[in-house]
Amino acid sequence: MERDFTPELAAFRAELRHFIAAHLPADLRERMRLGHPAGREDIIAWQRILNARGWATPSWPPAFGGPGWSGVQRLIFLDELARAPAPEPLAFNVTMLGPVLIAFGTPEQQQRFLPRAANLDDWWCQGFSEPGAGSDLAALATTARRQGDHYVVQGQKCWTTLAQHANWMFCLVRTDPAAKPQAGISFLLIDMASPGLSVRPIRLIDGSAHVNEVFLDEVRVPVALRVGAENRGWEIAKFLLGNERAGIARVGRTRERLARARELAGEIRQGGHPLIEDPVLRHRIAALEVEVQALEITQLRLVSAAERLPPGEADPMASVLKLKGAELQQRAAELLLDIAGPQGLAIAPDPFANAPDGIAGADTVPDWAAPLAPAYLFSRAYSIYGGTNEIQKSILARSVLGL
Amino acid sequence: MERDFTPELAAFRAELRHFIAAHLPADLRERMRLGHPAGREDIIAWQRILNARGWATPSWPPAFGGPGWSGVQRLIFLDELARAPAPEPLAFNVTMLGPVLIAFGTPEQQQRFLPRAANLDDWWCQGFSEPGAGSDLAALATTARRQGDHYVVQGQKCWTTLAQHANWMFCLVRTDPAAKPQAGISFLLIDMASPGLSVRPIRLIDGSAHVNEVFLDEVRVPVALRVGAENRGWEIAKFLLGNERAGIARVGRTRERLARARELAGEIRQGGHPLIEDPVLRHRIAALEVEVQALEITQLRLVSAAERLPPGEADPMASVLKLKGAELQQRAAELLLDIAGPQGLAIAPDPFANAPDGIAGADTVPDWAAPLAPAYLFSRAYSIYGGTNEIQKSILARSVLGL
Amino acid sequence: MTGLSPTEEQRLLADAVSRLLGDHYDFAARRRHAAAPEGWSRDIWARFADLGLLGLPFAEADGGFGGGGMDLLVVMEAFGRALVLEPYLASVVLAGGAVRRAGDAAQRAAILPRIAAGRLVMGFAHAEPAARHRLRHVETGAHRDGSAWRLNGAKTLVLNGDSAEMLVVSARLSGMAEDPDGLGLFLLDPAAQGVSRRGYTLLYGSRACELGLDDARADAALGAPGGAGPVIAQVIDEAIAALAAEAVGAMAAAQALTIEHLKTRRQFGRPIGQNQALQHKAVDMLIALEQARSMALLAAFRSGPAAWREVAAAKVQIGTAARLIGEGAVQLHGGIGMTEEYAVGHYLRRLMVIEQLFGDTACHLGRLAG
Amino acid sequence: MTGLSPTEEQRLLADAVSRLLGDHYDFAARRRHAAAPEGWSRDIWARFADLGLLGLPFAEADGGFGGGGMDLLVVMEAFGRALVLEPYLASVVLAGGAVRRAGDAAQRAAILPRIAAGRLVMGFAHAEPAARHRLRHVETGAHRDGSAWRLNGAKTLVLNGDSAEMLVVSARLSGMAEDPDGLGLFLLDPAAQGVSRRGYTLLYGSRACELGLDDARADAALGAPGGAGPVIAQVIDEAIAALAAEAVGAMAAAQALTIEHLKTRRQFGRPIGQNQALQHKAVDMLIALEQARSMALLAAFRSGPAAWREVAAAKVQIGTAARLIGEGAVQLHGGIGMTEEYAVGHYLRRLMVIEQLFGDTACHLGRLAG
Repeated sequence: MERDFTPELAAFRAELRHFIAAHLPADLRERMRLGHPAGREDIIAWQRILNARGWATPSWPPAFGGPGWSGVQRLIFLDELARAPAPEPLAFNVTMLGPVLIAFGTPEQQQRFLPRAANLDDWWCQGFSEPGAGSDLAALATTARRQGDHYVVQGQKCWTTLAQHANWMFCLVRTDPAAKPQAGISFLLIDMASPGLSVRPIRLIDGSAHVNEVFLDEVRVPVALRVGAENRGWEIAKFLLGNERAGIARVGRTRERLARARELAGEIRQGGHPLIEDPVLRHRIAALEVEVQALEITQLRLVSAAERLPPGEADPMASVLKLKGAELQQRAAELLLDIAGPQGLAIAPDPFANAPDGIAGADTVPDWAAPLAPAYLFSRAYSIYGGTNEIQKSILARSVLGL
Repeated sequence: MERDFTPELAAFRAELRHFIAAHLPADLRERMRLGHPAGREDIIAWQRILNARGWATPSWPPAFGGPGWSGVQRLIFLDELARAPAPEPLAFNVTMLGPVLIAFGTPEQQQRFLPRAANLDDWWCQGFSEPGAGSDLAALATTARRQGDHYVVQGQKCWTTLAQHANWMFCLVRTDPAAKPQAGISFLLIDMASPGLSVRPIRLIDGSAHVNEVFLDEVRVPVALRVGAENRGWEIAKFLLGNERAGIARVGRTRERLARARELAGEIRQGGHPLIEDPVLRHRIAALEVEVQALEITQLRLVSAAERLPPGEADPMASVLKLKGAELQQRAAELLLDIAGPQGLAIAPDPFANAPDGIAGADTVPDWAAPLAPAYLFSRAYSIYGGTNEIQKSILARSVLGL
Repeated sequence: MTGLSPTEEQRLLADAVSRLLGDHYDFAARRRHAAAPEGWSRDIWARFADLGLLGLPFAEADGGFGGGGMDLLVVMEAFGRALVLEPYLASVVLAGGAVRRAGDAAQRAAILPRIAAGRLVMGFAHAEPAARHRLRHVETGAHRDGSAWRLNGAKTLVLNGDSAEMLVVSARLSGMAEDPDGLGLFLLDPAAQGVSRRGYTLLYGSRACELGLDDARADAALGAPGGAGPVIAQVIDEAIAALAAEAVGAMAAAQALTIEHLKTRRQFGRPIGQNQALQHKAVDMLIALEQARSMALLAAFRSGPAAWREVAAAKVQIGTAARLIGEGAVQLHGGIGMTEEYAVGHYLRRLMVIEQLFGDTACHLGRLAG
Repeated sequence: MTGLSPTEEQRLLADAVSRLLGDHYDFAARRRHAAAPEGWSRDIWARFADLGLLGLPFAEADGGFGGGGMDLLVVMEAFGRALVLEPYLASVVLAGGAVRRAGDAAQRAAILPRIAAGRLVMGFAHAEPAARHRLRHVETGAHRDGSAWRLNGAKTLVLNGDSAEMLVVSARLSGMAEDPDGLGLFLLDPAAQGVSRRGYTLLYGSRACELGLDDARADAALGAPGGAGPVIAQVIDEAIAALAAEAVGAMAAAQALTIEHLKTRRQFGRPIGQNQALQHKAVDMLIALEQARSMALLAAFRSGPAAWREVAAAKVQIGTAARLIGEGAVQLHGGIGMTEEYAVGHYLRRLMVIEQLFGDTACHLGRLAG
């Protein structure tokens, strides 16, 4: 409780911690502690537990079933989940789609989709990126042409995370090819079971196959599943990307990984001595812990400040959290890789053959080491997705420093 | 001798080392070992000793009194001087002016100035930079208008190192104000005693006053003291700046500073224990030593490769030496600052009052500590002068990577 | 909301201090203050007293305002921006802190109101040459002499000690040099026999002295002699928190100068700030500044003996950021940044000094690494 | 001139190897080789034999070419560029190195020509799980059994050990685990009773195995049992020098892919390589590559038992550069760099593996720091 600056927040944290300890399945906790990502069923089960408690949708207004927490409370919630460790409520449903439907959706859309999103009865994925439009959404090429009360969608999405689990996708499409790049874009909800839609996994260097290409070949989407006005999708995308960016620092997760690093370094021996006896390693861990502590306060300051902004207005300083957060997650993953050492080098002959979630693992790799090299490799993406580090720096230079 | 790759080079190094050990004044060596820069009289006396041996002008052709060494031999010479430690032959005379006069000067200019430059009978300084033209020489504003057999020079130079000791300055001036920025520039030799010429020291943050502004107010310079054709000075400047850039890495000097750091860390105690017992400090020193060793080989490779280039053609890879050399010099200076610790914080009330060369020093600072904080502060200039790190990187990106 | 934001009172305090410094402490004025015989200005000191700054952390009963760490942070950050030379840390935070925490009621009543009114300038002599960065290493000895004490040893880096009118000196009554027990704090008249002082200027312009103690007579001890270890540790922690805030002010000012320079200095026909590489370097500095500010806040907010980890972590974060920002600011200024007459190099030097005071980055990181 | 430049013969060797790999080892071909049962191609191996690569470091009397460290560097650098999977390091450098240095004339004559001709693939089993990065930590025991030896223990990270037809195994005859004396090298038939192997794929695609030794019978020792410590150290040093060269090849290839990507990938209407920040990052990678190349050269040039410092320094420099270049190459590629089907991530993984083999960066830095 020593991390909160008022007694009320400390009590709030205690309540969360108590609930999580009582309800988080032990086997899930243990797998996450070792460094494995949570699986599909894990995520669903846990979100339903949270939803039953009213905590699955922290940022939604109470009228839509949210708990009515402040931004700082939401941070503490994420922090306690990371500490457990436990999965977060599925971001696609809760921090992306939900606020969009609440702000721009019709009452019908809200009634149909929000309760199911909260309970993870639907699993949503995000169809923004395309092969030619990574950080540059204006280059979007997927088209939707109107045919009566349907759109016919043609194109290709990529980097679609967890699309293999999803039954719905929210999606940007170009509805007016003649308009300027940022205009002429609309925001559609697409049933993944639609004829003409297919998903192909992209294998990543960590052995995972969690991101996908989604092909849309003459996919028919009812006009009633467009959110907001036609050709106003750019505005919705900006709103969505500006939402809840505080969580992107993932301070809690990094802190948990550092705790794990300390624990492992105390167990692993090299020539008879626990690694943690090495002063150089101890300095390295301590330096990271200091940076994480600082980022936690930085995040707290920025989230408090953001609460004073008009709704929908994004604080460009959130890029600081993204940048530093990515750096620290990467340094923690690198530390764990170095602690794993030679024992972390093996993978199963086909990492996709015998692990349901595509996790590398073979019985020649000890349980504690198996997820660490893949986690390091995946961590390289933290400074790429959601806008590369270089793009974040240019945003800060322009919008904060005025350069 | 363990650093040379052929027996001939090892024997050459031994000869140099023997000579330096026999002839370098002991008090000068000791002051340099503590980290003080050499003074004016030191530099003159030592260069004359080298000149008597035929070694003051390593890069000059034998016809002009040079020893006929290869580029690698010249590197070994610089390395042994740094190791001693001893001053290098004055760069303004030997690596800047000398080759320019040899390549572009008239026989009269060569006879008049080269022997005196070699023996440091004249002390030259370089008048290139101006307040508005630091890294951007094309913005040069100092003018020289022809009046009979004289030029009349009007303008201001800055960052003129050691101008306070110099009796001659080589200088870029604009002789054709109508020409394009790089054209219309000429290269003049100016007597510092000329009426209208005055020197004002610029105090730097390390307490030194070794760089100067030079004001030229209607200074008359005989046309016979122009080197090369009128309006062709840009070409000469490029030739001069491309010369002997290998030495800029200053590997030998950094190596000597690291040896000094090891020595000091063995002597200084903290709460009773020598600092060098700290494994974190030992790792830090070792990591720097590895980088310096690598840079020594990199330098050797680039200098050998440069010997195969046509004369006058500069290897853009020399920027690698400048960049990495500056970084390592700075890291060594920072290491020594940290080793000096709290005892390095004092300066004399007026650092210019009682130290002839402007060196900070007070009897509250131990002798071993006094030069270390000023050296750290001055080291910040290594990544600025001669083209900032950022400019060097852009040069490499363009000319080596083709970006 | 978070408990970390400044209160309305703190905002008013910040405004008042900034206004005072804006009016009387620009870079040219600072140069004049530095040239005064003591290296700082008695006139400015009186203004600080008038504003209530000199009694800020003292209890109201002791003539102060009962300010906490966050109030001190506001003041020190403003001092950092203006490169203030006056002995605030020495007299109010260190010596004043020792008196208010360890002194008895009579001592507090005799000393603190005079500090607060600007009529007494004090110094705090604790560091010793052989200790280097080991903060609890004390070799200076104390023994009883009737109702008084005799001190023998040498102290170093006594901040503004050359102009102090009374000194608080740490000395050992028993134990080995690093023993946490056996320490005392003594009130010493610097004019007493056996006391020698040698003043000097620190790299960035403020003053300090070395102190020789040759059977020097101290009339009084603060608190129970032998048990001063915890008070010394806490006073130093508060000083580190104050220095962290000062460093944040200095870094913010250096950063602001740098951004301004990037916008105005032109090269190759355009402002150098249009170079993406320089922009990104400035962003690295911005991030370091935000991280440092966070830890300065944390150190100021936490107080009490259990806070050593937060304070050490703040010193580490500040030290790391200070190098990155101090060096980066000079680099982005180019040649002009290397000159004595331009402010940015003064910030670098002030930050260097802060890093070396009360344990450097490596030392505090080592404490955290355990 | 400096003694460091390649000779004419080395240039021809480099050309020949590059041509062979260019013809038979592009990224698609490599994928096919990796899918073979042993994880590498016997066909390619025969081509290496034809080119004389498999006997390169052996004496002419042993059917080799008497090549030195610089010859090996040329070959390994080309292998690094092409991400070669074949057991060259295991069979030729490690096991072959042990035989040529420690074997008697009869052993050399029986083994080395067969390696050189591509008719015998060997492995080198030294590392143990409990040793982690401590290279001389050996717990596996050996004792005499008539004219033969019995081995007991476990080895790990036996490179290509699953396809080796003969193994060189280090084991201890006396002393504690870290004792430099008391070590022997034994020739082991992997089909012998008491030998178990469990193969696995390393992160970047090449193979290794764990080796269980349960009273396994080895018919012969290399050299005098008990005195193999120095030979083991030297063979490992040569392997590190070879890995350094391989790493330089891999880094150079990753860098080249990256520069190409910067020139061709367009975003916001122009090649991304026009971004100054990306240019400068690419330059940082270039500098790291040059520094790493220098140390790989030094390690290759120096040979003999006195070279451990140069070899350790090379491992440190290579490891540092590998992270910077491997990670930087992925970063500058963006999303595509994260995918299995694109080569750049394979270079990163190969570099990660090299860093962890025979002592990581921190371990060798620790040896140098003393």
